[in-house]
Amino acid sequence: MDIVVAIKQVPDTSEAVDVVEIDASGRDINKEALVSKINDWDEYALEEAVQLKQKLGGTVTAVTVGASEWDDILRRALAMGADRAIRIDEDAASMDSNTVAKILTAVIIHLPYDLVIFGAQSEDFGSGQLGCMVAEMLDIPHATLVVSLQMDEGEVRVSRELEGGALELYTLKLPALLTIQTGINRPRYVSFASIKKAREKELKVISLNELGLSRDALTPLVILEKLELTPTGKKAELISGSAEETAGKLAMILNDSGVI
Amino acid sequence: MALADYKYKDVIHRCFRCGYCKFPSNWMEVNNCPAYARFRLESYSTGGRLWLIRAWLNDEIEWTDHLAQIVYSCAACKNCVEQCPYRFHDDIVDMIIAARSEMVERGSIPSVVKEFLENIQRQGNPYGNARSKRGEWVEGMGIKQYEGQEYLYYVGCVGSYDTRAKETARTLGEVLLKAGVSFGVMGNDENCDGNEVSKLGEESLFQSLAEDNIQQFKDLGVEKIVALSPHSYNAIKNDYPMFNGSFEVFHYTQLLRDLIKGGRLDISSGFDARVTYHDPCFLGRWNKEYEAPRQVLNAIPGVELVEMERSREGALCCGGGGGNFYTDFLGGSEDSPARIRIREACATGASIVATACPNCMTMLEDAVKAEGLEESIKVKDISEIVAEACLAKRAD
Amino acid sequence: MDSIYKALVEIVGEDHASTEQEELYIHSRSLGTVEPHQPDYVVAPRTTEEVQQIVKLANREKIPVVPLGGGLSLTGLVMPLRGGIVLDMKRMDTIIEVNEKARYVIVEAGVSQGKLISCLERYHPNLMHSEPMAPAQATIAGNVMIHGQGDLAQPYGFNSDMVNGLEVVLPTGEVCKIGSCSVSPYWFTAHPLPDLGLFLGWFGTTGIITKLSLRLYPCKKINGVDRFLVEDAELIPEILLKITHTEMVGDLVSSIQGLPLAVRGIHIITININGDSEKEIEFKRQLIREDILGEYIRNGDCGFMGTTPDLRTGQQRPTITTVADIKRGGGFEYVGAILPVDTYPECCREGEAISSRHDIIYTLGGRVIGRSHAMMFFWSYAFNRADPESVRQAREALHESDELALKLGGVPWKPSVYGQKLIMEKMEPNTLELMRKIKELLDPNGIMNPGNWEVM
Amino acid sequence: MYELKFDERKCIACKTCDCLTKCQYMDIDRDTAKTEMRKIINGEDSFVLHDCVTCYACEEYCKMGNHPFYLIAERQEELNIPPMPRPLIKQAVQLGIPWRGDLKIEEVKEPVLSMGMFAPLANLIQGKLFEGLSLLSVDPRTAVHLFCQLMYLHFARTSVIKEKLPGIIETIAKHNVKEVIFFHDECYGTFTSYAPAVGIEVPFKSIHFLEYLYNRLVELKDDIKPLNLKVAYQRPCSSRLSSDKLHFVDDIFNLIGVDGDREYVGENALCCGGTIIGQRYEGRYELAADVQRRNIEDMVNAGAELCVFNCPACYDTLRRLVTRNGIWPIFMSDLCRLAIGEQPAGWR
Repeated sequence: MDIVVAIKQVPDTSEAVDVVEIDASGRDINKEALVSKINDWDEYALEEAVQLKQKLGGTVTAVTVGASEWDDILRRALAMGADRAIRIDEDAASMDSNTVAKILTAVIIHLPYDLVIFGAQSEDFGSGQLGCMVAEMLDIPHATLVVSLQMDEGEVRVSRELEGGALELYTLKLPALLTIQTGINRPRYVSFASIKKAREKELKVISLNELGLSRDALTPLVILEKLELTPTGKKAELISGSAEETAGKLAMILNDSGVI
Repeated sequence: MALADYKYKDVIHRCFRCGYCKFPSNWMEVNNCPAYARFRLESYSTGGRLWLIRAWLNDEIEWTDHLAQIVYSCAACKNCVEQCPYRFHDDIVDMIIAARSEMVERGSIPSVVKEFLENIQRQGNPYGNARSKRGEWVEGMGIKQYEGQEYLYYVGCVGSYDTRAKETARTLGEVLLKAGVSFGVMGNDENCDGNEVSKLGEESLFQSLAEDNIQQFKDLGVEKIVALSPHSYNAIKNDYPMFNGSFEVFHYTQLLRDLIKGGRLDISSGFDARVTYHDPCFLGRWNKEYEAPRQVLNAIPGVELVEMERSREGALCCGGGGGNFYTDFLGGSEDSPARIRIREACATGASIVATACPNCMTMLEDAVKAEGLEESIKVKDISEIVAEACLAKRAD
Repeated sequence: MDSIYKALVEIVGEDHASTEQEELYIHSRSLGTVEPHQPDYVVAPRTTEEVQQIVKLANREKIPVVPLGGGLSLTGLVMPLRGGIVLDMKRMDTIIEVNEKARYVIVEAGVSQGKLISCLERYHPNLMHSEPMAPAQATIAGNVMIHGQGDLAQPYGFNSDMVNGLEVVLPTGEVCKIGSCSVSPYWFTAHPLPDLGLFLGWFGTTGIITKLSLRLYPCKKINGVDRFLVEDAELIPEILLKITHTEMVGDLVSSIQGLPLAVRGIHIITININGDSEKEIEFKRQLIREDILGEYIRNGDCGFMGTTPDLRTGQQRPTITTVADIKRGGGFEYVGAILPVDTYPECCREGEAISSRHDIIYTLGGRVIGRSHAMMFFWSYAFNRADPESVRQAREALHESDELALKLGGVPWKPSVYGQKLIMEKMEPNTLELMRKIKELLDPNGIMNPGNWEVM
Repeated sequence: MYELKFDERKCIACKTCDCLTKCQYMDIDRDTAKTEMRKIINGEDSFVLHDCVTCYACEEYCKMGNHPFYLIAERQEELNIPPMPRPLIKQAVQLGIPWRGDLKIEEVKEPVLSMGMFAPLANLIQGKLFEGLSLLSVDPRTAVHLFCQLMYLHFARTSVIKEKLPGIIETIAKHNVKEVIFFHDECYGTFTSYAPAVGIEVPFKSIHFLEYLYNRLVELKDDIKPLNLKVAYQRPCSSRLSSDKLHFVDDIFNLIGVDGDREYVGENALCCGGTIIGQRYEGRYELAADVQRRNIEDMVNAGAELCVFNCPACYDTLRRLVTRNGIWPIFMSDLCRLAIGEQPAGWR
């Protein structure tokens, strides 16, 4: 059972919304003040892959397209239990999904795989397209927003989450590509020691040329024009008082604002 | 890890489960172990915990969330260490921490602990707040960045981020300024001291935090450190030397005591109140400092210091130690240690419960609210009482 | 979810009911040598009403209920032999009333020895209860339930003789009061029908004590301990009689142990002398040393340990727990038996034999109960919890000690199931039949701590 | 077998018979003394052998350099009139039997201090006074291998001493040290007085603890802050075997500025009562109580604030009594540490 997991790094904006600002280019945010982390969804994807490997044997390869800072998340992947990691040394931030998909496909196609796993979407741009594109390019079946999966002889059974928590059950022939929804598992804690240990594992860095690709040949189909911050809300009101009172006040506010 | 590789394999089975670990020095209540007080099930007492750890390492029981919760519900308050009649009592808390380390290595720890540690890995504080905001508390106070002053004022995570504790951090800052102490802070460059990290069993992370901090201290030429939090004080005083970082570190109550003794702090305005003092575990049981805070309080005109039924070695922990101020395994019940403690404080007739630890401060203040006792008792940090005595002019 | 668990949660709240492997594990293991037995539920009630509801539930579902106090009997009396519910009573720990005038205390069943000691010391320093040398978390109720004895056993007898009244939840769920409290607001005597003989000593097989009143006794301010050394065991019974004749001593224990080597083969009689002043103690001590024991000292048979005794006040740390670790194995269990004082020499002789057979260093002794009316003789065996072989050896030694106690005409005290069986084998058939009838009458579904006092 | 060298001729020639006439516990005139000593020498019974409380003092009183007390102890054993009851003797003898393994002989660098049997008190040996000092093993489990045995003088068991002492000496010698400082007066007395008296070779030089303390204090003179305390020194019985070293008590007191004057000092010192209280003769319990009462009254009258001990046995016997009388018990070493501004180790 060989699994490839595609992951990416994102800035941690969770606790620092107010320090997020648009940079000079107008097409990205200023990252100096921010620390980066592995994309939330990708952590679930990795955990799922590692658990499958522990159950069924095989290999797990983590792949990413990014600059050298992104090695951190690959080491993290290795620490979680991936056998090897590959980074295509390109700044993905300036690329559209289609471009990244092409690059990833070019890598994955040369790897042994029965299953390719993506996070359902990314915390920063959140387009959720990458997985599907790669699946199409690899020409293998795929399912998105997977909340549980079960391996079987030559196939994988998955359930997808629909609006209102309804579930859809599918069976996909292998090899297949899945994009993973958070909550499908409980990503393990990656101890500082295990990250250190992971330095011993293979982390391969390859350039576009080695993949037989070139930057110019990769013309974006979608171009990011401009990034804007949503204007912060007019007013926040702290409702105080007993449970009944607050409930009452809240109802009134919602009513006035036409929410209900 | 099998039992055979466990550091305390030759000791852990020697716990008889006699139960002294649940009592304070005077045996007045069986609930002096915070976790046992909260749940009142044998499994949550230190003895129960040790037996379960052994059973787990011995493959008699498997890892479960519940097991992890039991192991992580220990507040590392050291009451058991104080009370256990056996020769190995000094090792008890370390036996628990060693089991946590094993869980950390296996990656299977409670989600909230994972969150705590990952936040520290990323942002250098358990809340996951931005590093770029660590220094905010100091703004507009005229407190200088550390650059070779006599003392480095080390604030710690809680004092840097928690709204209530930030006030304490500022107040202590004002007092130190008032006393003309030469000191500076590290602002955004300050990093987590790692005390809780080590108590949560993440040894390697603690080591890297310690080493980074030590390096930073040395680069800045720091020699003396005054810590707001007993947790920081404990780590820097007792653990940093292992990574050859030896600094002269004080808890701020020790510094205040000396300033008052030396007449460098005019506290003549006094503070008229009946005050009871809650011993923070990392100042008391961990570092045997029971006097300094009391000496400070007793020095303040108008303060009538009354002891709770349980104090000093026998004090009941607020339940916030060992990361519990964040992980909160002991919250949510009238049997939560902090709430028991507050009821005990009220029983003394004191209108103020003084403490000397930002963690205790936040725990106890939430407890006052939960108990609806805002009218009868207030939680104050000793620095705040001193501040009123030396900054505020007396009402009359 | 398990419906019984649901019901239990509704009674006590989810923090205090568990079916988790961890709680079940803890209560499946004995502190002593009894093999593990796993419960199905662990519950910690807070009120008598909750106990009632639990018992009623257990009756409906026909599942066992095992009441648990400090869990320190060591003989496995709180092992859930047939599974079911372990009922941890330690949350019921309110000291309801101390009546200084009538010298009694009313406590909930979960009140610990430590808490009562502490309370009396601080608020009623002129009163004390008979404190067993058990760890502080041993409960008052558990202790009287097994006829425990404490540091007042010599002057006043068994702790179960000091009970003034009980509140009991019957196996069928009704609450029932025993003693003066059943007719009066005062819990000052067990009369008119002293506990009807139905509960004390029954190990919770006939009901669950939820409240009890215990006699308190005058507490002298100072306690002095003298140690009288005797080589010849044969002398001990008469010496104990002479000492008790003075009516002047408190706790009186004669013991002998193989280690430390210095005391091997020497019986040490520990004589507690209490007084409100050094003068009082000095008077008693001199009288005992010179007038009562002088002859033994002069002819060189016996002597007092040299140093001037420590005059102690306040809490004494029981030494029993540290004894438990002499094998560096945290294991310790003993057979205690009630015997006539004059069997002391034989108890020791045979005890040493048993110990050496199982290669355990002997620790033997007898605590005088009620002016030498009897003694509680203990054969103790330390073992290494981590070494099954050592546990097995201790278990066998314990079984042999049970047999020995009966052979010498004694009655094993708080006997393990093994000891209970031996007793019932020897027991007069009609007595046995009466036991069976009582049990049937009170506990038709046989849910109360089954496996104990089980008449076949 | 080792023989006590007791020179009868000296005894006969003796004019004063101080050994018995000076005895604090028997009222004996010179003539009676003469006849009783004669009996004792001849191995006959004498009331002295019964009434002796084994306080060692006659070893000091004897001007002729004889060993009256060693002789008395030997005769008590030979004639089977031990002062102690049998179980106490048995206990004492068993106390000296090793049962927790052999002593590990560790490399030690001189100067070397032996705690003898009192390994648990090793914590007293800390601070400036003891810098550069190495200790013979202080493992309490094997301390018995350094036990000087002399205690058996109280139990009429000199045979045990003679049997075991050579082995003990050998054990100490194994550390190949030229000099050993002995914490306890009794050890010092054993190697400087008893061993020679019975002809046991001692291959090392013994140094008295008080002498060591004194010399260290002199070296640390500048650190001494006079304590200005009134103290009472409890002189141990075994110091009667080294009266030539007794002056170090006063020397130390002068050096650290404490006043140790009272009635029961020096030759006049009273036994702590620890042995007497356990003896089997009628009235010994009262006697012990009486000696202790007089002793402590004297301390109180002298206005002593501290009672200074150098013997753990005296300390154990008297510490509670003195404390109850408002006098704080303290070891000599701790007193000295106090004088150089250190925190006494024995204080909790």
